[in-house]
Amino acid sequence: MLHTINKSPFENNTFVTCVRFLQPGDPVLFIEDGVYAVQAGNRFGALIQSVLKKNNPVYALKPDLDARGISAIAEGVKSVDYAGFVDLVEEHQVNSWL
Amino acid sequence: MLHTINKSPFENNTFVTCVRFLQPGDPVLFIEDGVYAVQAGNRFGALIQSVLKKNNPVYALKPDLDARGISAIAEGVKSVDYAGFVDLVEEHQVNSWL
Amino acid sequence: MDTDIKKIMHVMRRAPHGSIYTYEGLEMILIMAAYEQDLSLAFIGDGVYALKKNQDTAGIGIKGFSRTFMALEGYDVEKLYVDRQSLEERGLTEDDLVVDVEVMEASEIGRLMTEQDVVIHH
Amino acid sequence: MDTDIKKIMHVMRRAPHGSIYTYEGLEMILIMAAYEQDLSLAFIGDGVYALKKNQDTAGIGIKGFSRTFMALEGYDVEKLYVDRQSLEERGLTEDDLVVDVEVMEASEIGRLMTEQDVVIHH
Amino acid sequence: MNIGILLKEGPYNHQASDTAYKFAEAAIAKGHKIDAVFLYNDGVTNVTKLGDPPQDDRNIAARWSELAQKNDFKVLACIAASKRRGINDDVLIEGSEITGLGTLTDIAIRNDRLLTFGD
Amino acid sequence: MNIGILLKEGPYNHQASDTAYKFAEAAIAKGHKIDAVFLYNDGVTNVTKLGDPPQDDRNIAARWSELAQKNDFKVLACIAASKRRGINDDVLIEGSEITGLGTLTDIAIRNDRLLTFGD
Repeated sequence: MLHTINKSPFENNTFVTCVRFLQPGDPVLFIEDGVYAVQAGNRFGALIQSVLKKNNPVYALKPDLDARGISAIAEGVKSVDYAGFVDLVEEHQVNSWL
Repeated sequence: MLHTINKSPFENNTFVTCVRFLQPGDPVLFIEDGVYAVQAGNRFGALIQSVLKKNNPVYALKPDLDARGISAIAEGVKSVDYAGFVDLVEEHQVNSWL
Repeated sequence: MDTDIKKIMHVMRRAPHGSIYTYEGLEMILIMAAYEQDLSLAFIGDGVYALKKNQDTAGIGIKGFSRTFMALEGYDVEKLYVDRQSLEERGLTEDDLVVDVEVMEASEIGRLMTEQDVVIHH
Repeated sequence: MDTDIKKIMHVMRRAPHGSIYTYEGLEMILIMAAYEQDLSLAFIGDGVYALKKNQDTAGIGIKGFSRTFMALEGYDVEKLYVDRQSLEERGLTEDDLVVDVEVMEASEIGRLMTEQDVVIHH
Repeated sequence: MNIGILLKEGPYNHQASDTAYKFAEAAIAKGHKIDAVFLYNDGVTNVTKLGDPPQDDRNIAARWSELAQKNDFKVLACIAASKRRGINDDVLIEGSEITGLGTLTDIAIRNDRLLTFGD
Repeated sequence: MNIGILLKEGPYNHQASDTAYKFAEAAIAKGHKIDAVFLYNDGVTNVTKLGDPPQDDRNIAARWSELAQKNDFKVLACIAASKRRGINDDVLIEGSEITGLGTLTDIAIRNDRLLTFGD
């Protein structure tokens, strides 16, 4: 199951909550303001790494990263475009954590 | 200056942020979903007490408490109705932390 | 049309009254209940507040709806899951809630999520 | 009409693009700038992201506006305060921002807030 | 005391419009003057007369219209925000007008208080 | 693959409608079928033809209308949510319709995916 997160983790608890429910192997895709979670060197780096270590692939939507001026992203996080978002949806049911 | 907070502190960072900017003596009024901050026995009790100790009076809007079924509120917090909200606005300029 | 029964989970995540999401979510659930699918509700984060007893919305001038959760059983919607941590963090217990629910660990609700065909957050 | 100069602070609190608040806030500030009041802007929390360099919104199909902050000086809006902790928590420094700002402690911005006649959060 | 209100969210979806209304009522009851309610962001959708809520629910647009007319103030929708969201002169309730942000600036300047309600 | 989309926020105020649109475009480009876009909560305001955004900005309602007509799907606004927010048949763009939540249930049942976009 693909989990999408669209809120900044600095202002909103969504990412932290989602992690508690995440099953091993389930991918996480950050979109919209959610992409601030994966900016390299911020304080959510440890949480991102712990998610990756549980075999949960982590993605961020590149157009949203670009829009926010984020060029350096946390190690292990892959950036995808809208076509890549569609690819993930082909492979998984979707759980949008609004 | 009267500070109003309308977001639940469990999902959103507004209360914690506001506290950093609060000047001694300034009143804080919780409205709408913000009133969950003052429910007795929750984990924001310590922050509420620290605000009170800096001589910042803390209020919560009673109609919003009632709507959410909150009857027991943290010690030192006063509940006010809409007329009490107006009274606070008479005495202070207003800073609504949306 | 596909005639298989689909598993649809509604995830209540917001506090009531500050926004309309929970209320309109409940309207959606009541309609979907007529379609004989496999419906469930999960209450996570501030969503657990929707079930709090003794909500009296007269003062804010908004129609209350916590009692509508009691009506769900009549629609055969009986899978109501509440995240234990969300409840405890908010200083609430099962006794504070208007309906009988299953209080569960996040990992267990997470496992149920992965079995769903559709998950809708409100 | 009262002809005193009023102190009006706009507080930018949201990340850009995910919602319109910062953009429409900036539209408000540009109009108010013509009225020769004592305007200031404070960037707090995710509001500091609005000033991030190298925003390229072509991919999301939304008009960018970070450069508009550079135009504020031309409107004599020169009081741009940034909360130090908000900046640091987000791994940003002044060099990451599109305009010159005053990076200040929260207590100092809080003191300036209390001097205002009007404070508007965006 | 003279009070201006800035309302930044639409009706029903967020409680902001309800709280602003209850506050305005209470302020008027205490003898204060509501100078104007200015609508911004999605707030401009508070004044469409096309809304048709359930009979047993409040009618937020009608309620603002009545309060404004009875107490001699206007509910003002920002023109730029209105155009984005499909609000124009044809759909306005009585007691409301479309205007520019300059009017909000005047409201901020001439009143003792400007209160913001939103999300 | 057949995909339904549930859109829960109005245009401009939140990015949800933009993301849903970009996703729909990309899915269609990859040969998938968008079965329907269902609008709920403030999302119903995506289909008012009364919107008049600045010339240099995207026109979100027109864009949905075009994509829907070109790819043979409907943008469906929930009737109860629409009534609350002043959306009715008179203001609908081409390619959109007002319908009930039963239709959303059908969409959820008959498609391979139902994606939600919102705040």
